[in-house]
Amino acid sequence: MLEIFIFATLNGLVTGLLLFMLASGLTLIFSMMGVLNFAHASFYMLGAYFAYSVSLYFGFWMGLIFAPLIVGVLGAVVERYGLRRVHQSGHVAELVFTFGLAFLIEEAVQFFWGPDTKNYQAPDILDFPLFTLFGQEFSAYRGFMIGISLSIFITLYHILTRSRIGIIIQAAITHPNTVANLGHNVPLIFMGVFGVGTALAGLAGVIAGPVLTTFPGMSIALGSIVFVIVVIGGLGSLAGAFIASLLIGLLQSYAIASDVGMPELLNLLGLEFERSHPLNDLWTLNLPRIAPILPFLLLVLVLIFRPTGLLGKREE
Amino acid sequence: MAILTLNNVQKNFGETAIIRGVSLDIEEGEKHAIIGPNGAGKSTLFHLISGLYKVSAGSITFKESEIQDKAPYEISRLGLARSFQVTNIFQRMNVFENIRCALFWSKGYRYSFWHLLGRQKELNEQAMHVLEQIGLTDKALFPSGELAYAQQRALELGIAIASGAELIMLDEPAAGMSHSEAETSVQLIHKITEGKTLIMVEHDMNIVFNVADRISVLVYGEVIATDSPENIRSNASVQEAYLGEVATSA
Amino acid sequence: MVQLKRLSIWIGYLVVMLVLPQFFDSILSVSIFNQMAIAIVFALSYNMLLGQGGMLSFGHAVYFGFGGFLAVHTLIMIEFETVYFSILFIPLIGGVFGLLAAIFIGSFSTHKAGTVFAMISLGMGELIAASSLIFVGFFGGEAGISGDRTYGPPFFGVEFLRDVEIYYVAVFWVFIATVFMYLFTQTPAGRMANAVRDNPERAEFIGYSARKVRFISFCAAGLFAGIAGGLFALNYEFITEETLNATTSGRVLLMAYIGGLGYFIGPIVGAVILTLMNSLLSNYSDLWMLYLGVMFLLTVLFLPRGFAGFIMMHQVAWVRGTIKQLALPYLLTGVPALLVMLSAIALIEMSHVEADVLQFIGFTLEPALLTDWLMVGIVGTGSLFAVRKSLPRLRDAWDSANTIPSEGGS
Amino acid sequence: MKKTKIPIFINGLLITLIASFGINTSAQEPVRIAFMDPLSGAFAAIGTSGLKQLQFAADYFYNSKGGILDGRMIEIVPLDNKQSPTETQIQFRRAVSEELRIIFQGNSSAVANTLNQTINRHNRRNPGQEVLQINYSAVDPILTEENCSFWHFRFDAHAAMKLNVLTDYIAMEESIKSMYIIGQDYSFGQAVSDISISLLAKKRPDIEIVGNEFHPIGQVKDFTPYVTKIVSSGADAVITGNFGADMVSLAKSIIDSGLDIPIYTFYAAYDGITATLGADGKNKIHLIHNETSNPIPTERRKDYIRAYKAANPNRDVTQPRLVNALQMIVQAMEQTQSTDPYDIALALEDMRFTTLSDEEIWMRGDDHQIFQSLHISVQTDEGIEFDADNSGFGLFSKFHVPAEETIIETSCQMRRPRR
Repeated sequence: MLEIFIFATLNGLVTGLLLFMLASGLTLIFSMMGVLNFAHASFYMLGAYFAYSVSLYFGFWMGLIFAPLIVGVLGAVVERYGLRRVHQSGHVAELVFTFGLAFLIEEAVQFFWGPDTKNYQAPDILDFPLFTLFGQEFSAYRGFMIGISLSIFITLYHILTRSRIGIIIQAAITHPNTVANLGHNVPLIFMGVFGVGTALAGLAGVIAGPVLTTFPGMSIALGSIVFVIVVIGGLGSLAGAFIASLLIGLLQSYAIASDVGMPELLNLLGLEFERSHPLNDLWTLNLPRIAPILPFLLLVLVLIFRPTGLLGKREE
Repeated sequence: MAILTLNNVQKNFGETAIIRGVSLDIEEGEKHAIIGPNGAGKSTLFHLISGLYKVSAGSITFKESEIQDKAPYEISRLGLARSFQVTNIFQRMNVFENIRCALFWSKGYRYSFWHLLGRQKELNEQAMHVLEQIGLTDKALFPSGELAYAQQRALELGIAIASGAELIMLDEPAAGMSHSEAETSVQLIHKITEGKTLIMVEHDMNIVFNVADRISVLVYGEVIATDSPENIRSNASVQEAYLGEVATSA
Repeated sequence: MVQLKRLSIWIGYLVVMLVLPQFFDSILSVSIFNQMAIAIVFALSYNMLLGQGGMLSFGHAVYFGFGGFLAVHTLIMIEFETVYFSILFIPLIGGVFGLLAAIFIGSFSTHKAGTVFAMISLGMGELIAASSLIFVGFFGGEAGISGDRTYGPPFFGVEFLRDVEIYYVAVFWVFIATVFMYLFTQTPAGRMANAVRDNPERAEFIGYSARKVRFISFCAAGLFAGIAGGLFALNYEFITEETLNATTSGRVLLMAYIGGLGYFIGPIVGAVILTLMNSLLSNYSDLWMLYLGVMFLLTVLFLPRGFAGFIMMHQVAWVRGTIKQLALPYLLTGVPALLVMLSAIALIEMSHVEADVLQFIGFTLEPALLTDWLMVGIVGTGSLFAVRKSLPRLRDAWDSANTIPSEGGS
Repeated sequence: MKKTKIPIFINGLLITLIASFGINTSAQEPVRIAFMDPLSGAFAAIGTSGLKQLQFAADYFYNSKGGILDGRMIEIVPLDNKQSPTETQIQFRRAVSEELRIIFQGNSSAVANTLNQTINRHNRRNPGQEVLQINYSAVDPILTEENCSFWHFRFDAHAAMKLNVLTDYIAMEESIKSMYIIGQDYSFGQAVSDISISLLAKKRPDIEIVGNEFHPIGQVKDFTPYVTKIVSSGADAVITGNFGADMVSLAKSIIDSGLDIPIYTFYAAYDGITATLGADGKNKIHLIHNETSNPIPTERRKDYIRAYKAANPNRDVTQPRLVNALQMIVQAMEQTQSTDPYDIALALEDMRFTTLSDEEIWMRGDDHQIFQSLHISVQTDEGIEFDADNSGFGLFSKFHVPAEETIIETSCQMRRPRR
């Protein structure tokens, strides 16, 4: 039991921190610009693909550096020539735009890289077990993923709390209208934030690609989960996003690790049902099977009982 | 007889007390103005009465029922209507629709999805009548969001008075208007509040003294005086707290 | 006079729908018409939420699918003679259950509009879509459940063996649903939905609970989405979890948006365009989704009010009688623009195709030949140049044809 | 002002559409066969690969040699169903509309079931315009058991047959004492689990099933938490019916965790999977399939593969059963001198046919199920003449079961239409 618990925690951390890299950028974008960026996870996918292509010629480490940059520039371009224009037509228009963008990026990836899985590998240097516990290996690459994610979190936290630009951004998150009145170049800040946000998503893709498989569907399941995190964490709260990311990462990991479900519950209650019972599907349900939908359950519950999210300070 | 009674109403935002115990009686049929320096809590008081904010303590009685815990729409249904300081209309609908919507509840349509509006002769005539009152008849089919500012203010008033509420609360009806526009709006206020009770927040002293029967002065969340315009004008503490400032800055 | 004109539009709408199969009678075209009919009701119901009520939903497919599932279950009950009535009423069954689902979910989701509503709809959509795969007994897993529409009592001798017979059933329901959805906009509840969309705060101060107004629109939208689901069940005689998942929800959002949210006919236009694209385009290029994605983005960028909005943009010129002035400039810019687009598509296809030759609108292109690339490239660049040259003229013509330049100029 | 560009763009699309209507018509009246599988979207890789193979087979065997039925060409008409049951319905109507009477379809048993029902319904309602379903890959047993149909022929071994062979093989591996079963939470995944458990209980009661896990299809981002459970269960081997990205991710996670146990699979090769797993998957990934990839028994088949590789350097012959299916259908057409589905169906029943590998395969008339030898192969780079994904790695067959030993009973009670 203990080993499962330890590894479930580690796995949850890896997933959670990875989700945070996506969610951090999205929180900034969402809170400042009010844009529900559906394409955020697509930039994550682009990160993985660019890194794959770069790594073919220059190795993994160059990919790690350049792919996020390319994605960030792409993101900034999208903001400058797409979103900014659509912004005039309102939030729904922005949303449909990012919706379409997500769709387009997926198709474009298939066009340029083909529909099959890509052989994007972790660097050999990290191809060893970091430690072995109860006969189970924890790969160095996963440790590296945790390291990168944590250092991003710390850097981001420092920039946001210590630097001038960080303070402006923080102000813009909580009071978007005031900042413009103070004479800051809001469009430039938006472009910058969008660029950095997408670059972070790209970076997440770069480090996730080798372990989570690089293929055109890699962004599909992720897109809505990241939203869930941002909303659960609370608009305008980076710390909330961090907590929500870890919460969801761990929640899913523990749910999968657990072996309990309705049969156990019924046992406890002393109930028993025939296989032919009309609700047999319900009585045989167990936690691992519903693990991937738990975030959505959490989302609905949080929104009903606490519409501002866990640490959110403002509504809408 | 008082139509509206505020009894020791308080409102805090976190640690900050914005309204610190306001008690006030508004008599039926009177035209009451609330004045006070910026930040005194005039709009907050309006929001408390109309139900947008919940009071922290105290009670508000309107027509003998306690309303401090009621939602805005419930208060509105009792016959209390208000306008807003910042224009607050239904931007994407035309002027006529704006007014007609304001009439639905008082005309008993409730949430009906079985009355076709085109056939409701009385309702439509009433809406046109309100438009006439506020002088927007020729703009009836114009998108309200594209009206000129003064016209939007008129529409703002129109939505407030359309339902025929007994108590009308106007929050700076002349805010941001030129001198001549303000004149027109005074006439308009006179016209549309005839025979009704009016509470008004206004900075323009000309309008205040022109319209009000009684004036309350709100300073830092407290009413320091309630009296007739003449007495307020000569009240020393009011002069000190408020009018003096205005006089020097103007 | 106005009423007569309005009535003639409705009659025209009905007549067009009724005669369509006379002109296009192949199984394929009837199949496309049926898809359109379903999509029209579905998209219109979505517009009740977003366009008229200001509620952005990512889970509208739930009501469509739920209505559809119950409709198929009813078909099965008819087959096993548990119940006995004409399948003509199946869409109504779908509608009732769509309504019930909406009453349940709406009771807690319409509290707020905006992001909160959008996210609850997303969450509920995902939850229900996922449950549909878990509760195999009711939803039939990924293969879905199927019924047979021919076991019900014949309707005046019609046994509904052929799709075209279902098409006329669909026309009946589409017409009824459209009329009722239009009439809804003309009622106090419909108007208050607009008011709450524009300004929920103010709506509360004229006596209306914004939540209840939203709830009513939400339920009505659920009802009509369920009717669309029932039509789906009748047409395909089966249903799967696809119909209630996020893809379907996304598609209806796109239909309504592309068509034009601000106009009652917008979703109809959107439904027709998207259905056509979906069923025709896919057969001519496996890159059709790429083109579709580009089209979406361009529409959002340049036609913020959708296709209906674009058509309505010409109202002024039409009324003023100046629309003729626009014909030539449109042609002068349009033809080169078309060429630009075609050459872009040709280049994309050439780089994608694995065969040695590419048949492209009557031309034979060989990706291996540099000359072919050059030729297409030159045509493309030349046309692009022509577009740029002719644009100012179009702009001028537009300005002179319209009294209010700000309406369409920018 | 750029607004005006867009409608023209749309017009352009429409004109393109109308213009391209003209292309498909041809004067020589070819025999037209529909190929309905995902050609766009998330599953396009496998569908497109199948389409290329079928088209190549038609050209290689017939069109380049003067056609069939005295000079008629075979035209393969692609229909993109996006692996969606609903889209399948739409594409089926298209097929009927264009008088395509033979439909090849393989991917997803859900789609195959839908198509089966649709075709049955259509054939019942439209006598004389019947359509034939050629199932080359959907392995849900139900299609030749309970739901068997006169109009459906399966050219792949179904899941129970494959698992029968697989469990025979596992039964011989003495070292395997415990088994972990993991699969996608849908009918095929569940079928694999149920059948494996019951067969293993019969053949090797001592093997303990230490895990029986389902995960939502296409939703899992990281399989490591599942693998953690596999590791801690102490399983000696894993059986999975996963396909596509779920297969790759699962295998990668297992390998990354340092677990050195065999993974028994159905779909863990080709279309990028072999390349992605590469050396890590060596001797771990086992596949149960028909027609060996290495060694290839006959020169005839080697030539065919080489020709295919020459024409499609980046693709592989992943589904030889497509070739068998096409060849058998053509043989049926030639025998009956007819392209009518009813005649073809009758001729296919109990047809015995010798494949490129010189093996005689049999289409059982009772349930329309093909029987041919089954093989268990392992991913390796040793002894590989024909690799996968140009990766140097490929499948090498370790275990063979001849056709007659793969035969299992059927519960099919087929209703045969009479003409």
